[in-house]
Order: sequence, then C-alpha cells, then structure tokens
Amino acid sequence: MTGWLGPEARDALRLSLLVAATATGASLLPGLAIATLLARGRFPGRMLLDTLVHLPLVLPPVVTGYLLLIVFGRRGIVGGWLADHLGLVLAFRWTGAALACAIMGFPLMVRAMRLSIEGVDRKLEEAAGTLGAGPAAVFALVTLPLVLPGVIAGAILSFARAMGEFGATITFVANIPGETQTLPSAIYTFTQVPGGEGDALRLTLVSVAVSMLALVLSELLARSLKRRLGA
Amino acid sequence: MTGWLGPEARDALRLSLLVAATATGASLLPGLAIATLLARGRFPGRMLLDTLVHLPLVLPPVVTGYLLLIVFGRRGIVGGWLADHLGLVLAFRWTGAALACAIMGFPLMVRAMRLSIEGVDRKLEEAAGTLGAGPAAVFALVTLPLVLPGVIAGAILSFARAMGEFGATITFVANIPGETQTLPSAIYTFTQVPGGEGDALRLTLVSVAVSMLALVLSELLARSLKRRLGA
Amino acid sequence: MSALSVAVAHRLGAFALDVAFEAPAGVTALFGRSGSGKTTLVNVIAGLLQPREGRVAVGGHLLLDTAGSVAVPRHRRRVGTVFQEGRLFPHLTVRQNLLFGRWFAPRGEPGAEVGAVVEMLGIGPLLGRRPAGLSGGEKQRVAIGRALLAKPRLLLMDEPLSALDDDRKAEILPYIERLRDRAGVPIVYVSHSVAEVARLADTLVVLDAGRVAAAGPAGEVLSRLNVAPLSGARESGAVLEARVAAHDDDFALTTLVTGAGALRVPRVAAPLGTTLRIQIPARDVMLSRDAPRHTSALNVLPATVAEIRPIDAAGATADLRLACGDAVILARITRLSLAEMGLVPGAAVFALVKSVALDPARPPARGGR
Amino acid sequence: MSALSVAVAHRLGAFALDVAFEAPAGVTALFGRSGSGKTTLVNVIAGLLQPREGRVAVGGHLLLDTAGSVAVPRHRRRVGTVFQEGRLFPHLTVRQNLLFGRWFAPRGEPGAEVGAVVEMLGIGPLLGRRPAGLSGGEKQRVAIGRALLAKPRLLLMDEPLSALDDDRKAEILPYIERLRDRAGVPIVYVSHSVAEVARLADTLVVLDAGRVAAAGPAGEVLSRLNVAPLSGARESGAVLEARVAAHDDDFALTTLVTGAGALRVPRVAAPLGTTLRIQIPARDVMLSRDAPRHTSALNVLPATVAEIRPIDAAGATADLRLACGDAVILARITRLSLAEMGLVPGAAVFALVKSVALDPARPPARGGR
Amino acid sequence: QGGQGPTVFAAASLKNALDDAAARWAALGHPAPKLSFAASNVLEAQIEQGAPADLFFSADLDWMEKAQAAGLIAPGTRVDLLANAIVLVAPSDAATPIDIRPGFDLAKALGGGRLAMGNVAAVPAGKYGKAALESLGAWEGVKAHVAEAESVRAALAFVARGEAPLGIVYATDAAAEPKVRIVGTFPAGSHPAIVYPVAVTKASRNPDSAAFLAFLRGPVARDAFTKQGFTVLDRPAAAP
Ligand SMILES: Nc1ncnc2c1ncn2[C@@H]1O[C@H](COP(=O)(O)OP(=O)(O)OP(=O)(O)O)[C@@H](O)[C@H]1O
Ligand SMILES: Nc1ncnc2c1ncn2[C@@H]1O[C@H](COP(=O)(O)OP(=O)(O)OP(=O)(O)O)[C@@H](O)[C@H]1O
Ligand code: MOO
Ligand SMILES: [Mg+2]
Ligand SMILES: [Mg+2]
Repeated sequence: MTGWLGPEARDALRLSLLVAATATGASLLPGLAIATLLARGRFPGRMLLDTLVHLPLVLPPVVTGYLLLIVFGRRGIVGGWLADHLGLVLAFRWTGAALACAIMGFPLMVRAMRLSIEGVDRKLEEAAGTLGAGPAAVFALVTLPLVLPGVIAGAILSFARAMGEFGATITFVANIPGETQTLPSAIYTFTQVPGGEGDALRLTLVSVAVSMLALVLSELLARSLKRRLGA
Repeated sequence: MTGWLGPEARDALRLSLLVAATATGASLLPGLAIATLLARGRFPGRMLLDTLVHLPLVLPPVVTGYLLLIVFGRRGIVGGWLADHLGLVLAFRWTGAALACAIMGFPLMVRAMRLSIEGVDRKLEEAAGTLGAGPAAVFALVTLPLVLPGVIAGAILSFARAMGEFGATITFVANIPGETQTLPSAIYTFTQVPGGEGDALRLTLVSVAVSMLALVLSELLARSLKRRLGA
Repeated sequence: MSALSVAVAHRLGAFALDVAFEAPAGVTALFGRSGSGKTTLVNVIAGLLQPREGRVAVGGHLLLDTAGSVAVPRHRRRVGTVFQEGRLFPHLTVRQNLLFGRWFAPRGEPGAEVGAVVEMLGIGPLLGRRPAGLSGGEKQRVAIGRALLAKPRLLLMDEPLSALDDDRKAEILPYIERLRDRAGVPIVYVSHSVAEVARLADTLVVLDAGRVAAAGPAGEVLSRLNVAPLSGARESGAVLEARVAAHDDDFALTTLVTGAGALRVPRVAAPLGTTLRIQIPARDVMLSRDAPRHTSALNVLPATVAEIRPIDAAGATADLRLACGDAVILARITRLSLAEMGLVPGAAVFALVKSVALDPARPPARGGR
Repeated sequence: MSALSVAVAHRLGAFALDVAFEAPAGVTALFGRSGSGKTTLVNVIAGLLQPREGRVAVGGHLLLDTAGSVAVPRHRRRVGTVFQEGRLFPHLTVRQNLLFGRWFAPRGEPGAEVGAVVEMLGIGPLLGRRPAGLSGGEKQRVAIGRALLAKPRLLLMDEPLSALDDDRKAEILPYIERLRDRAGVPIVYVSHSVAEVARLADTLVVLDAGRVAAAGPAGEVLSRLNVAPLSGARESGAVLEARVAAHDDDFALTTLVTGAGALRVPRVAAPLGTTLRIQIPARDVMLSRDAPRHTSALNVLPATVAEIRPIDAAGATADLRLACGDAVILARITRLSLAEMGLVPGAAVFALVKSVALDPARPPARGGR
Repeated sequence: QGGQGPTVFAAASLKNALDDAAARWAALGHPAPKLSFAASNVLEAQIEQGAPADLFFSADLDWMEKAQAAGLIAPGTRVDLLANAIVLVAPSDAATPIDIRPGFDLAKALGGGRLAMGNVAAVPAGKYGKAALESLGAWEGVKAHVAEAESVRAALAFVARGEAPLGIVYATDAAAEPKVRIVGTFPAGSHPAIVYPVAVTKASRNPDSAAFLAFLRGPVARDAFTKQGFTVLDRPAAAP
C-alpha cells in the first residue's frame, strides 16, 4: 500500500475521509431541521429558503466557492466575525473544506430527508400526541425513527458528494497538501499534468473504493431498518 | 433584456434550458427503472449497479467528463460505434452536454425516486394484483402515481444539477458558444478573465432565476398532488 | 357538573357536524350509522381536529373553547384514544407501543397496571414483536392496551372491539367496566353494537347525519321506541337497574331485584348488594295471557300493556311497552300474535323473560346468558 | 368435484398454519378467534403469500401446487379480495377504485352491475371523493364494491362487515347471498359473527391456532355442540333447510316448511317454493312440558329430548339436542329449569320458537325477526 | 464568403483578448470564429478525442508539445504568439514593494500567511511561479506556505479578498484587478518563457483556419492582445 499510494496520496485520502465525515456529520442536524421546515412548515419565506438550499446545486461550484470565500473568508462578513470572536478560521483550513463540502451536499441531503418526512403517516404522530408526547417528543420518538431511511440516504449522498467535490473546495480553501488537498483536488492536479493519468486513475480508484464501502454500509443499515419495519 | 444579456448569454441560456430539459426528460425513464430495480430487486449485481449509479457523484466532475470523452467521444468505444452505425455524434454537441448533465444528475434523481418507491405501501400493490392488474399495470396505475412526489423531486434535482454542471460538460463537449456553451460554462469562462465578474454575476442571476422558477413550479405540482391524497 | 361537555360545529366537505351534549361520569356511547360523524367528533375531543366552533370540557378541565380562544394541545389533554384504524407505531415493539404513553404520564398518578392489561388482552406472547406481523385483532388489542396504559383522564374508544371475537370481547368488556367503576375515568365509546352499548353505556348519544338524534341516560334512550330504526331494529330493549339479591350456587344462578320484579340470571360474580344495569332485549320477551307452567322460562313477570306501536305498519312485528312493577319493559311480537291474543292497551299479560337473554353489566356470566 | 380445495402448511415466526379442507360451491365461512390464521389463509388463496407447502384449487382451476410447482400469479387468479384493512387506492377517486378491476376483467363475462353495487352499498354520494376523507365504514363499503366489480371467480372477504351497523349489514348480506345463488361465485367469508356465518355459510371451517378445529356443512358444524366454545358460546344454534310454503299478506308473515315442522316467520321476499336456510339460535328456543296456549310464540314444535350436555358443569346453562320431526334443533336453558321441568333424554316437550328469532337465508325480513 | 468561421480551442485566460480579436475579424466581413475556452489540458484531450477544433491556442508549451507529439497539429503551422510575465501581488491596501532577487526571504514577507498561486503542477502560472522561486532559491523556504488555487484567477481572488497577503499571478491579471497591487516582478530569466503557442489542427477542414491564424499575427489582433497586457512574440516554432 505504501508503495502504491505515495505519502501525499495517503494524506489526501485521510483528509478526504475527515472532510467528508465532518461535512456529513455536521450537516445532519441542520439538514433535518430545514427538511422538516420545508416538508411541514407553512411560512412566508418558505420558497426562498427552498431556493437557497438548492443554490449550491444550481451554481457552478466555482461560483459557490467564490461566494464562500466572500462570506466565510477572513475578511468576509461571517468569516471575519468567526475569526475575531471565536478564533475560528475556515479559509485554507480543512474545516473550510468541510464547510464547502457540507454546503455542496446540503441540497441532496435535505431533499432525501424531506422526501422521507413527507412520507411519514401523520396519523401516527397524532396518535403519539394523544398519548401525551409533545411536539419534540413526537419528532424524536416517532417521526425521526420513521425518517431514518431518508436520513441515511441523505447522509450517503452528502458523503459521496463530499468525496467528489472539488470546484467549491479548491476555490474556497485552495489545494494545500496535508491541509486542504482532498482526493478530488489531488486527482484534479494529476489530470492537469501530462503523464499524470496513472496517478489520477489510482486516486480515483481509491476514492471509488471508499465511497463504495460507505454505500454498502449504508445499504446494510437501511436494509436492517426495513426488515424491522417489515415484520 | 436584449441590452442586459448579450447574444452569447442568450444563446447560453437557451442552450442550458434545452440541455437541462433534455437531460432531465431523458433520465426519467431509465432513472425510474433503475430506482425500481434498486428499491425492489434482489439480484447479484445490485450493489455494483448501486455504486455505478453513484459514481458521477463521487468522481470529480472533470474525471467524469474525461471518462465520457473516452467512452462516448468520436474515437471512444461507444461513441465510435454510435457515430458509425447510428450517425449519432455526442461529443462536442449539445446532445453530449445533455448526456453529461443527465449522468451527473442521475444519482440524485435515482435516489429521490428510490426513496419514494421504498415508501410505497406494497399492500396496495398486492390489492391491485388481486384485482387482475399484472406487474406492469400495477406499476403504471398504482406504484407510479404514488411515487410521483419522488419523481418530481428527482426531476427538479436533476434539472438544477444540469443548470449548474460544468466540470463534466466542458470536458466532454467543450465550450463552443451557441453549440455546447451552457450557462455554467459561460459563467466559468467569465470567471477566468479579468473584468469578467460582472458578466459572471449576471449569468449566475439568470441561472438562479430559471432554477427558482423550475423549483416553484415543481413545488406547486407536488402540493397539488399532496392535496389530492390528503382528502 | 357534567364529566363531559361537548358542543361542536364543523364542516368537512359536504358533511356538517353540529352536536352538543352533556354527559355525567361513566361511559358515554356514541352510536350511529356509518358516516354519521362519530369519528369526526372523537377527533375534535382528542384535539386532532380544530372545529370551526366548539367547546369541550372534561371534568373540570376546559380543553377547547373557540369563543374563548382556548385550545389545549392534544398532548396536554390526556385523552387516551383507541383509533378506528389502530395506528400502532411500526418501528416499536408491542411492548414499546404499550409503554409509549407511560413516558409522558405524570409519575405519581395511579394507572392501569401493565401486567394486568397484557393479560386481559391476551397479548403476552406478542410483546417482543413489531406491529407489521400482527393479525387484525391483535393490532386492535395492542391499541386498546396502549391507550389504557397512558393514564388518561378521558378514554376515547372508536369501535375498539369490532375486529374481535365474542370470547375476547367478553374478556375486555368487564375490564372497561372496571375502569369506569374503579378508576373513575370517563369513557367515550363508539360502537355499532347495541349489546355492547347497552351493557357499557351510562349515557347514550345517537348521531344521525352529524346531528344528535337522541341523547340521555342509556336506559331511557334505548327504551324510547323511536330510537330503534336508527340503532338497528334488532336490538332495542329496556335497560333496568338491578340489585344483586341472592346467589344460588347449585344452579349457578343469581337473583336480581329490579323495578320490574325479581329476575334469575346466570351467576353474576358480584357481591350481594351491588347495583348493576341489565338489558332485556325486546325480542327476547315472550308474552302469554295465561300464567305459563312447566316452561323453561325462569322469569315470568305480570305486566300491563301500556302502548302498542307497530314499527312499520306493513311489517310483521309490533313493539309493546309494558308497565311492569315500577318499570317499563319492551316486547316485540308478531302482529299476528297481537291479533290472536287480542292485546290492547290496558290488557294484563305475563312477560316471559328468558334468563339467558339478560345482559348483566358487570363481570360476564360465562357460558351463556 | 369441490368448488374450493385448500391444503396449506406454512410457518410465520412462532405461528404454524396447517390447514386442509374441501368446500362445495356457495359460501365457505372461515371462523376462529383472533390470531387463529384466517387472514394468513386468505393471503395464501389470493396469492399474496407463497406457503412452504400447499395446494389450492378453485373450480376446475389449479391456483397453487407447490409439489407440482404451480403458482398462478395473483393477477391471473381472479380472486376478488376484500381486505381486513381496506387497502383503497389513495390516489384514485371512489369511482376509480370501484372500476379498477374492470380494466382487467374479461370483457365478455357478465359481472356485478356498477349501479346496483353502488346503490346497495349506499356509496353514490362518495363517488367523486378520495379515500382519505371517508369514514371507516365508508371505506369498507367501497372495498367490498371494488372486489365485487372485478368479476371474480372466487370472492375472498376478510371480515367485510365488521365496521358496519346492523342496517347496513342487512342491506349487504342479501346481496352477497344473491351473488352466491345467482352468479355462482364461490365465496370465502371470514367473520367473527355467528349470526352472519349461520346466515350465509354453506360450509364452515373453524380454525384454532392454525389448525382446522371443525369443518363441514354449516348446519352440521354449528349444531355440533362442541363447536360452541370456539365460536363464541352465545350464538350456537341449529341450521335447517326451509321451503317457502305460503305468504300471509295481512300479517306480513311467511310460512316455511322445515324438517322440524312448519314455522311462521316475518315475511320473506322469496317466491313460493324457494329453498332457504334458517338458523334457530339455541338461546331463542324455550321449552314447555304442556302445550302452551295464548302466547305470543307463533311456532310450537313437539319434540323429544335427544341429548343433554351441560356446556360447563359449573355453568348456569345446559344445551339440549331435540329430535323434532326429521330434524334436530338445539335449545339452551338454565340447569335450574332443566331440574324443575325434570327433563331427561326421551322426554317429550314443546319447543317454543319465537318467530322473530329466525334467520332466513334470503332477502331479509325487514322490521325485526 | 458564407461558410462557418473556424473553431478555436483556447486557454480560458485568453478569453478577453480573443473575444476582441474575433470581433475585429468579423468586422472585416469574415464569418465569426467560434471560441471554446477551457483549461489547456482539457483542450488537448478534447482534440485528441476528435474535437472539431481548427486552431489550438494553448496557455503553455507543454500541452502544445503533447498535441504535436500526438500528431494533432498541422505541421508548420505552430506559432509561439504571445508572452506574459508573472508578478508578485499584494492586497492594494497593504502593499509594500518587495525586492525580488536571488535568495530573498518570501516566507518572512508572508508573515505567517499563505502565498497564493495557481496549482504548481497544473496551472501554467503556478508552474512558472514555482520555477521562478526555485531559480531564485526561495522555493524551499516558502513551499510549506503555498496555497495552490484551481486557476490563476482563483489565486488572484485569494489576494484580492485579503485571504493571502501575497500571490503570484500573470501581469495581465494583476493589471486588471484594482484590489491588488504589483509589489514585484519576476525577472524574465528566472522562469521558462511564458509563451502562448497557437497552431492549426491537423483535422481542420475550415478554409479560413490559416487566414485567421495569420490575422492573429497581424497588427489588428496585436492591438487586441496588447490591450490586455500580453506581449506579442510571434515567433514561428520549429517543426517537431
Ligand atoms: N410475519 C409474522 N411473524 C410472526 N407471526 C406472524 C407473522 N404474521 C402473522 N403472524 C401470526 O400469525 C397468527 C395468525 O395471523 P392471522 O392474521 O392469520 O390471524 P387472523 O385469524 O386473521 O386474526 P384476526 O381475526 O385477529 O385478524 C397471528 O398470531 C400472528 O401474530
Ligand atoms: N375531509 C372530508 N371531506 C369531506 N367529507 C368528509 C371528510 N372527512 C369526513 N367526511 C365525511 O364526514 C362523514 C362523517 O365521517 P366520520 O368518520 O365521522 O363517520 P363515522 O360516524 O365515524 O362513520 P364510521 O362508522 O363509518 O366510521 C362521512 O360521511 C365522511 O365521508
Ligand atoms: O462541477 Mo464540479 O466542478 O461539481 O465540483
Ligand atoms: Mg368512524
Ligand atoms: Mg385477520
């Protein structure tokens, strides 16, 4: 393995895993919240929120990356505040890569969760209500477990997207080996040099293998969930 | 409008709409078929198919574009055959852009449809069977109508992705104005030169407006579907 | 103060619900044809449907008052509901379904005991399973248990026993009766079965097309003849208060003293002195002008014909109200018998009541009635 | 050749189904407690569950034979099924639900007429609506109509009437009877109600814990005393063949000739000479040693006590088999009466049958029985 | 003349200049050429896969040479047309000139910040920047502080946004961005010549291809190029 994957490639793999896992994990709660809002809410700004969530899908990734830079950069509105008050710097850090990946995968995650939430039989939630469960308890004990397949689907989409995202990432946090150079950034770099195809292919295979593993795990999880509901 | 959007931009908009609509439209049937297979099928290659479908999400878009070029290019294995036997050339044509966008949006579309299919109450399909409906009729008359929210969600995801996709597109079909230059390709090009930001922003706004419109339409459609089922 | 006070006006498409009634503690039966609005009313009381106008109060608690902008959210109403369609949580085991309400019920308060409920419903072997594999009746039993165990302040039961066989019903009904009598939980009980209603209900509310066709004490309403067409002609009958006066262990009989006289019925497992409610279905009362002898009818009550009302002038039968001691009982006989026996108001008759036709209102007489 | 032949062995978790029976044309009732395997059996016949081992044949058609590797797919079985839980298509209107099966039924064949079915089920006003807004009973009625209109070769009905009131049942039952008699569609009918079963069933299959506890002609099985505990003790009774012998328009009565003698019952809308099946519930038969006079009992049948069987030695009642003409009828009386009347096998008695207690098997006698 | 203008596959950084030149060509009554911009490596791969390009206008020599080696270029048509320079830029509000000379301490000038440049393996400006720093002996000291961007424009954006205190970009880009100021220019000898070669493809069937190439070398196009800051070399290359 050491011979087959150079140290840079191994750094990139490690980083990609970290970034993808962080991006997916950190998106879960906000994703669920927004999916619930979109699936259930009836409020004035609903369409706007919906559009906003879809934006990273619609915009060319480079544009998204540029917008991230403007907003979350050290001199950006939010980024400046984060840096000054929380000491949290995103630009040129792996955390920024995770943010970029989270945002790129967000519309996918939200949509999967939302579809599941819309599929929940509200009569079950009503029943839970009559048994004394308040809205939060109903959500945690009834809605959420029923929505789990959608949560898993959303997570795997977000994770896979994070494994493949580079346009926004490289634009926002650049391509610093060991810090922000994720697998796709590394692959991109190799494709840019004559003769780099072999290395690009190797990294691509690694990336595919990781994603496949995640996919298989998610399928197994989903299947066991389904089996429980089935009988 | 004429003054605000140059002729090139208008070409790009027209082309993007054509490409996104074609990509989405052409994905619907295969997407539905594969989603059904993945949701319902129990066959040996299932995990492989699943991975294959997710591949465009995992791979950096440029890599996907590169693979498309190799496979569907005029000198590619499939592309050559198509050109020689069917006279169908995809590379460097808008049809190729549609193919690229379709493939990039495919995992999103399939997942949305699949989630919906998995949510269908199979007891209803059984009931339809006892009433004499064969598998195809059950699918068309029961499954499909119940899955429509997922189909709409899948379509809008695919459409939005097509409006934003450029990595695979530009790699596969180049960036020829009026022929293969979609909105995101044009936006990308503008971001690559000094002074292009204004134009890039203008095109981005157009792209967002179009996607927002599509989103609103899809929401209205989904809402009317839901209302029908609700009472 | 009435235990339950309901006034609701609401529209659903072409259906208009406009209902108001008051009920004392005990079981209030909602009775009416399919589509008459029973479930809609249940939904309003449970807080699942916000009516256009309405006021609902249970015990001292105001749950809804559209005029005063009161609308207690459903999870604070503590209205345990058994739904017509089960609504079990598919992701939870039967045990978890049963205990769901426990999490939210006040710790201190007494409530139904899990073991007893499980036993009574016969769902012990199902506890570890999930609802998907349960039979129709099993689901319904779990749903009943789930509502019982939530320590409700009001129990709403929408046709809870319709998927159950008679034996199972015979085990569950007394439990509900005990709940009513011991725990003092008021119960709203939706049913199509006059037998069930007669047995359980203290108050009867008959709905017809979204309106109250009749409401009041169950005995009174059931005895009123014109309720019969609405409630299913077969089952009308008189409901009487009865006191347990003696037990006969040899023949497993109990003697009940009622306003209409003493009645012997299959043994009732209630201590002497207990007061029960019984129903005498009109069709189980036979009339004779002579005092009958050597018959299997244990109960022969002298009576006077008070009123004769053909249900349907072209029909075969007539309903008679009979003054019998302090009480009124009903009898349904053919018009031919009426003519042959020459019965007119004021005529003296003997009412033969088959003991097995009695419906004691507390633990069931196993093996027939 | 039997119209329906079923043999099935299958396991579901801890539950084992092992059932075999043959049934002639007409209605076969599946009867048994909650969880006894009725729905599982229905699923096997409908083709929704592939059993480990089994053979199912309807009329000449082999639907399933695991030994011979035959498994006709469900859509080719033409087994119209009314499910215990409705299963209406939520995206279709009531009308579209009703007509769903029409698309797939052979054009030429005659089948139930839409207008008649809609009328009978009282769902005319619902046609344009979607299932979500229907009441429980409305849903069930639509489900019945949907199965009827699919021109089935076999009709499977899993507790189809459980959510309906008596009046509505009284409208639907005769329709099912007509279907059985005119269209010759065999029917498998799952029910908890002995009254329904007695009225409809030609063949009765009693399931207990996945096995056949009793099977055979309905009259026979219902009369066999030991079925009573399984089937719910209240409702056992004798089932007799009856011929319509005379109509009395003045009193709206019909005279039926049975093996036990002539019986007068509320008018039956069947032409003279028609053969019907009637049930005489054991609890509706009163016994007298003397010939009774001036009573409201229209039907007094001389009989001889054939057998006395206390259902339960500690119980209040005993069941008697009475030889009565060519037939056997059942009576349930208290053990006290038994002792007081000094009844022993061979004793001569008069059986008083309340005319209103009869269950004619063809169009119902409206207004009481 | 009627027919279709030639299709030019050109590096994205040439967009402004080529748009201008193409407009001038069309103004002379010729059918307008079609310009397809992308990264040079992508363009080369596309031509290799049979893209309908009549001219290939690369942003560096490597990809042109690869195309030539693959036999994609019409022999004798290649011209090394344009040249550019790389400069060190800083945000305009914090710019202090830096003396770029052998051994200068760039890391110190960064003050802990990052040096933004195009990807040093892929983006031409990155490759040139790295070569220059190496030849000046500054690479090792600064290597660990480099933030490589996906394009030179992205590197420029890092500086313009103040994310990076310094960056290496083309003189052409620096001139057009008011938010940055040039703090030093790399000596021409410190890196391989920054050359934009253009050639007619072997597969070109367009009758105007040669004429358009000639036009690009002519005075009208020269004006368009110099206006964008390019130096016009116009040095015919030896056939490989
Ligand atoms: N998948 C399963 N796993 C385990 N047990 C099962 C499964 N499916 C059904 N059973 C059990 O099989 C038994 C028979 O179920 P079935 O639905 O046939 O009963 P039923 O006679 O229709 O009862 P009901 O009158 O309550 O509808 C039940 O005890 C049920 O719990
Ligand atoms: N959303 C709706 N739109 C139109 N009509 C409705 C709607 N919801 C309910 N209804 C009608 O209101 C009436 C009352 O329904 P409800 O469910 O209360 O009846 P129910 O008395 O419970 O009947 P069942 O005994 O059949 O369950 C029905 O006729 C039903 O069709
Ligand atoms: O198109 Mo990208 O370049 O999606 O990451
Ligand atoms: Mg209801
Ligand atoms: Mg069942």
